[in-house]
Amino acid sequence: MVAQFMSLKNAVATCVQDGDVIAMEGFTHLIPHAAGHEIIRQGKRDLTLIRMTPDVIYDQLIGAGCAKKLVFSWGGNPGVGSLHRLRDALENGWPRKLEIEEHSHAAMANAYDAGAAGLPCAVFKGYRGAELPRVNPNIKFIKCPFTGESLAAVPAIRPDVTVVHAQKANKKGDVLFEGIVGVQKEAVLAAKKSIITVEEIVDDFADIPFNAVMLPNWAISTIVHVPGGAHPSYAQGYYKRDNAFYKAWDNIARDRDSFKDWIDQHVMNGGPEDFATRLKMHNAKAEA
Amino acid sequence: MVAQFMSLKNAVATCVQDGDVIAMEGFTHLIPHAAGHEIIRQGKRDLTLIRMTPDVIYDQLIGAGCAKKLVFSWGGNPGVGSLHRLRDALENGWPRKLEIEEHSHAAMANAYDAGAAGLPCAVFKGYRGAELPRVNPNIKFIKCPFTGESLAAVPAIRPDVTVVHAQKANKKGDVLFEGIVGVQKEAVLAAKKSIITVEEIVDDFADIPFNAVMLPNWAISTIVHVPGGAHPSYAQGYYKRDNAFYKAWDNIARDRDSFKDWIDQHVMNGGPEDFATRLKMHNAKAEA
Amino acid sequence: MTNYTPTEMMTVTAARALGNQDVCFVGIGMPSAACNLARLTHAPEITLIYESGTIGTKPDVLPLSIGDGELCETAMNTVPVTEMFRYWLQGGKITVGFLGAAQLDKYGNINTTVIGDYDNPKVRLPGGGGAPEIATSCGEIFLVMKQSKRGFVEKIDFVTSLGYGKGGDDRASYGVTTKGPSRLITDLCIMEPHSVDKHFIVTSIHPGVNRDDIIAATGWQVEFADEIAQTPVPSDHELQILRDLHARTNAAHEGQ
Amino acid sequence: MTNYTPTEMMTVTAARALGNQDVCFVGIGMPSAACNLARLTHAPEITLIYESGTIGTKPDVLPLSIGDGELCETAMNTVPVTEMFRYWLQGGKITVGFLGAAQLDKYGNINTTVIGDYDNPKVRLPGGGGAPEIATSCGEIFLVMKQSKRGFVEKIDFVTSLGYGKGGDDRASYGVTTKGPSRLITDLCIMEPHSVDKHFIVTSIHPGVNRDDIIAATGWQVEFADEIAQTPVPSDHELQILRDLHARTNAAHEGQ
Repeated sequence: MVAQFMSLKNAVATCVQDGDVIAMEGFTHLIPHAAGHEIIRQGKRDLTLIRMTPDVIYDQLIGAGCAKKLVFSWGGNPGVGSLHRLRDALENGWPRKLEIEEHSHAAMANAYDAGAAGLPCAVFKGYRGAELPRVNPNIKFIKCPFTGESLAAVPAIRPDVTVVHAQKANKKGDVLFEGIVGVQKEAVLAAKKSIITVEEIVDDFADIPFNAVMLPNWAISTIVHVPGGAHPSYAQGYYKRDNAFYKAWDNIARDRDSFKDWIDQHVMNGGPEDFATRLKMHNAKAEA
Repeated sequence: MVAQFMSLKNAVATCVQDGDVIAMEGFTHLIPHAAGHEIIRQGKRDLTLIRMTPDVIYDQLIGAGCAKKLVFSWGGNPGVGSLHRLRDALENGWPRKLEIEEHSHAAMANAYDAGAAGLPCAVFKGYRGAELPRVNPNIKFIKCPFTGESLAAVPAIRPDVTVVHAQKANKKGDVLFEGIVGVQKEAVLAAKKSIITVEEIVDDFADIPFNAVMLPNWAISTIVHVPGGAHPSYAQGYYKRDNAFYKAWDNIARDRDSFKDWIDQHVMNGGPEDFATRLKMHNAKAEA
Repeated sequence: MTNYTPTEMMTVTAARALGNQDVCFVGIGMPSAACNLARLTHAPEITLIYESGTIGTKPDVLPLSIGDGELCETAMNTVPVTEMFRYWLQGGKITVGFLGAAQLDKYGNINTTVIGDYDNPKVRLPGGGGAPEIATSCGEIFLVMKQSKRGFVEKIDFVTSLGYGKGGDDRASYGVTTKGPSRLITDLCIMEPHSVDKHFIVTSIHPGVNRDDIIAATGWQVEFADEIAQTPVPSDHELQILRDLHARTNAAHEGQ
Repeated sequence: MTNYTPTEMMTVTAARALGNQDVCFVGIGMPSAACNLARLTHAPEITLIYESGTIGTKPDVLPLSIGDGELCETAMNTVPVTEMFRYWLQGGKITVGFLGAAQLDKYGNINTTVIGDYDNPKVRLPGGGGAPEIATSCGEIFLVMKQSKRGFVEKIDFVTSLGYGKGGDDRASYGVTTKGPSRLITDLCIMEPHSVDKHFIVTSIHPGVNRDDIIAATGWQVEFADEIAQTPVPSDHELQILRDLHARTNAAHEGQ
C-alpha cells in the first residue's frame, strides 16, 4: 500500500489501463506533461479524461486519440485562445468522436472534494439560472432538509488513476506541494491509484511548515522522478511557465499534420528524460 | 469592513450581545481563554455557546451563568475527567437550566465547513446506526440523487460571533495560525462578526510559506493583542499547554463555592493583562 | 496624452469602478489589466483574487494564465482551489466579479459555451469555467466587453451564466440574492440595468463616440438614459501606468 | 519481569494487534499508550493520527489531550480538523480505529453519552466526540476496555456508536461497509465477534485469569470459543518501553 518508486514507463504501464477514468490535474502550475506524453506513447485508448482546465496537456491526448470522453469545466489555452485539437474532436469528430461531460469550475472542485471525502456526491450552491443542467444529466438539484433551499448536486469524482506533478518527495515517499496547489491533493485522495511525478527526491523534509500541503506515502501508489516533468507548465521554486510554448502551441495544434509531426517528434520519439533537457533550453532562452 | 484593533473590553462590548450565538474554537490548541473571561466579566447572558469540545473554557462560562444553550460534540476535561460545571448544569440545572444540542465531531466539523462555504447545511456520511438522531431534531437524512445512498445532514453553523486565538497578526490585520489549526478558520469565515486575540502583532509576515493558514484583514471584525490569552491552553511557538492547571481545574470546579471563589478571584477581579503574568508563572514553574 | 485606444478607454473606465474596499475575483485578460491598474493607481488596498487560489495578489506583470507563479509569489496567501470556490466565492466573501462573454444579451446573461446548438456546435467555446458561480455568488458583477453586433445579441445561444434572466425579478427566482451585473463597460459606453426591468441602458458615452456608433454595434434595441454622462477620458497617469504594465507583461512573456 | 498489571497486559495486547501497515485513529488514554507502544517496539512504521489533525505523529511523551503540541511538533503533517474528518476519516484512509466506552454490549455497540435517560441523565458522560463516525468509517475497530459488570452490559442506555447493531447483518443495513469491532481487548481476555451472529466470543484468556473471572466481570452471558488461546505475556522489552513512556509522560505533565 506504500508508494512505490518506479520509472514513468512502468508507472503508466502498471496503473493505466485502456478504458480507465483518468484525472490529470494541476491548475496552470505543476501540470504533469511528461506523464501525459507517456500515456500517448503507450497508446492508451478509450480513456475518460477528467480535468478542470483541459489545456495543452489534454489537447495532446485528445489529438493523439487516447480519449473517449472528456469531463471538464474550461477548455481553452489560457490567455492564448482555443484548443484546436479539442475543437476538432468536438466539431468534426477527429481523430474520433469525443463525448463530453461539462461542468463549472465550482462543480468540479466540489466533486473532487467529495471524492476525497468519500461522498457519493457534492452539494453546493451552483448552476443557478445556468443552462448546463439542461444538457448534463449529471447535474441535479436537491433541497436542504432544514431550509428548503435548492442546492446543486453532482457526482463525486472517483478516478481510476489520478496523475499529478509535485515539487518534492522524500525517500519514504511522502510528497510535498507548494504554491498554487489546485485540486491535486483532493484528486489523489479521490482516486483508486495515483502517479505522482516529482522534480526532486530528498532524504527528508527538514524544516517544512507544520501545515504544508502534503500527501503521506500510504496515500500514494507510485512516485516517479521526472525533473522538468511539468514543462511547459511550471514548478514553483524550480522553473517558470514557458508562456512562449503555450503561444507556439496555437500554431502547432491548429493543423492536423503539424500536430502529428509534433507528437511524432517530441512524444513518440521522446522520453521523460527530454523534459530536463527542454527545461535547460527554456531557461537558457529566458536568461538570454 | 477591515479588521479593527481594539482592547478586549471594547471588542467584547462591541461584538457580543446578550442572546447571541457564539462559537469559541481552538482544538486543545489556541483556546481563547482571555476572551472567555471577558465575556464572564461583562456579565453576558442567554448565550448559545457552540464548541466541539466545551472543555474548561465553557465550564467557566456555563458555571458563571452566561449560557442558555450549548451546542457541542464532546464535553469533558480531556485526559482528566468530567466538566463538573457542565454536569451540574445538565444534571441539576445549576446555576440555570442548560439546553443542549449534541452532535458528533464529524457533524460539527462539517457544519463549520458548511457555514464557511455559505451553505445552509452540511451533508456527510455520519450517524449511521447511532442514536443521537433520535434526540436531536437537527440531524436529518437525505438521499444522494445519483446513488440513493442515505447521507446525514445538519444545519450549517453560522454564529453571530466567533472568538478564536491566533499566534500573529500583522499591522494590516491579517492573521496567521500555525500548528493544530482546528476549525478556527472555518468558524471565523462562518460568523457574522469575529474577535481574534493574538499573541503578537508584527509589522509584516515576511517569509511565511505560500500555503500558510491565514485570514485576511477584510474577513475579520476585531483583533486584540492578548499575550498569553490562550492559557491554560497553549500557543505553538510561544508556550506549552498548562496540563497541571487542567488537572487542578477538576478540584476547583467540583464544588460550586470553590468555583465561584475562583471566578471571583481570577475573572471578576482580573483582566486580560493577567494572562501574560500567568504565563510567566507557568513558564517559571515549568523550568524550575 | 490625448491618444488612447478604445480598449484603453474601456480598461481605465473599468479600473475606476473599483475601490480600496473591493475584493475582486479577477479573470484573465482585460479584467486582470483593469484590476491591476486600479491597484497601481487609486486603489492600492484593493484585494485581488484569482480562481487559482491566490488571495491578495500584487503581480508586477499580468499573468498569461490564471495560475502563473507571479500571482502566488506576490499573494498574501494561496489556498487550494476547492477552498477558493467553497469558502471564498460561495461563502460570499467577494464583492465584485468581472466577467466577459462571447455573447451577451440585454439582461446581462452571458454565453461562453457554444455558438450554435450545444450538441452540434458551430463554434465550441472554452465553456463556463468559474463564471456560472461567479455570476451568482459575487456581491455584484462588472461586465467588460467590446461591443459588436455579433457579441451583443437579442438572444444568446446558451446561457452559461445568469445575469438578470428574463428581467425584472427573474434573477431572484433562482434563489440568487446577489446584485448581478450592475454595470457593463464597453469600448463605446457604460450601460447600467434599468431599475425595474433590468435591461441595460446606456448611461455614459465615451468621448468621441456617438449614439449611432453604439446602435450600430449592438444587436438589441439600444435604450439611452434621460441624462447621459460623458465618460471621463483616461488621465496621462493612468495611461502611463497601464502601458508600462502591458510593456512589462509583454517583455516577461516573450522572455519566457 | 514477570510482574505486570492487568492494564499493562491489556495495553501490550492491544499494541501487538497493530502492524507497520496500519493507519490508526488514536484516542486519548489507553489507545494512545498502545499505539505508541507498538510504534516504539515492533511497528516503527505505523502511522498514528489524532483527530486534532496530526498525521504520522511520533510523540516522545503521551499527550494529555488530543491536541497537545507534542503531537504537532512530531507529526509529518498537520491538517485542519474539517479535513481530518472529511478526507482522512470519512474518505476511508484509516485502517484501524480504537474506541473505549462507558457501556458496551455483546455486539460491540458503545455508549459514551449518558447513563440513564438522555433527557434526565443519571450521569452525563462526555458524549460521542469522534466515535460515531470512527466506528463506521475505519477499516476495523479495536475496542479496548477494562471489564466490569457495570461496563459490559446486556443493554446499553444509549447507542453512541454502532458496533454490530442487533447482530448478524444489522451493521450493513445502515449502509456501513466497514468491518466493525473485530476485536475486544480487556484486562482479562480477548474477544472476537461470532462469524455469523457477531456477538463477542472469548478467544484468548490472559495468563492467571480463569473463566469465572471473566463471567463475573461481564453483564452478558459469556460465550467461550471451542479453542481458547492463552494470551502471551508482555515481554520485558515491551514492559520497559511502556513504563518508560509513562514515566516520561508523567514527568512532562507534572512539569507543565
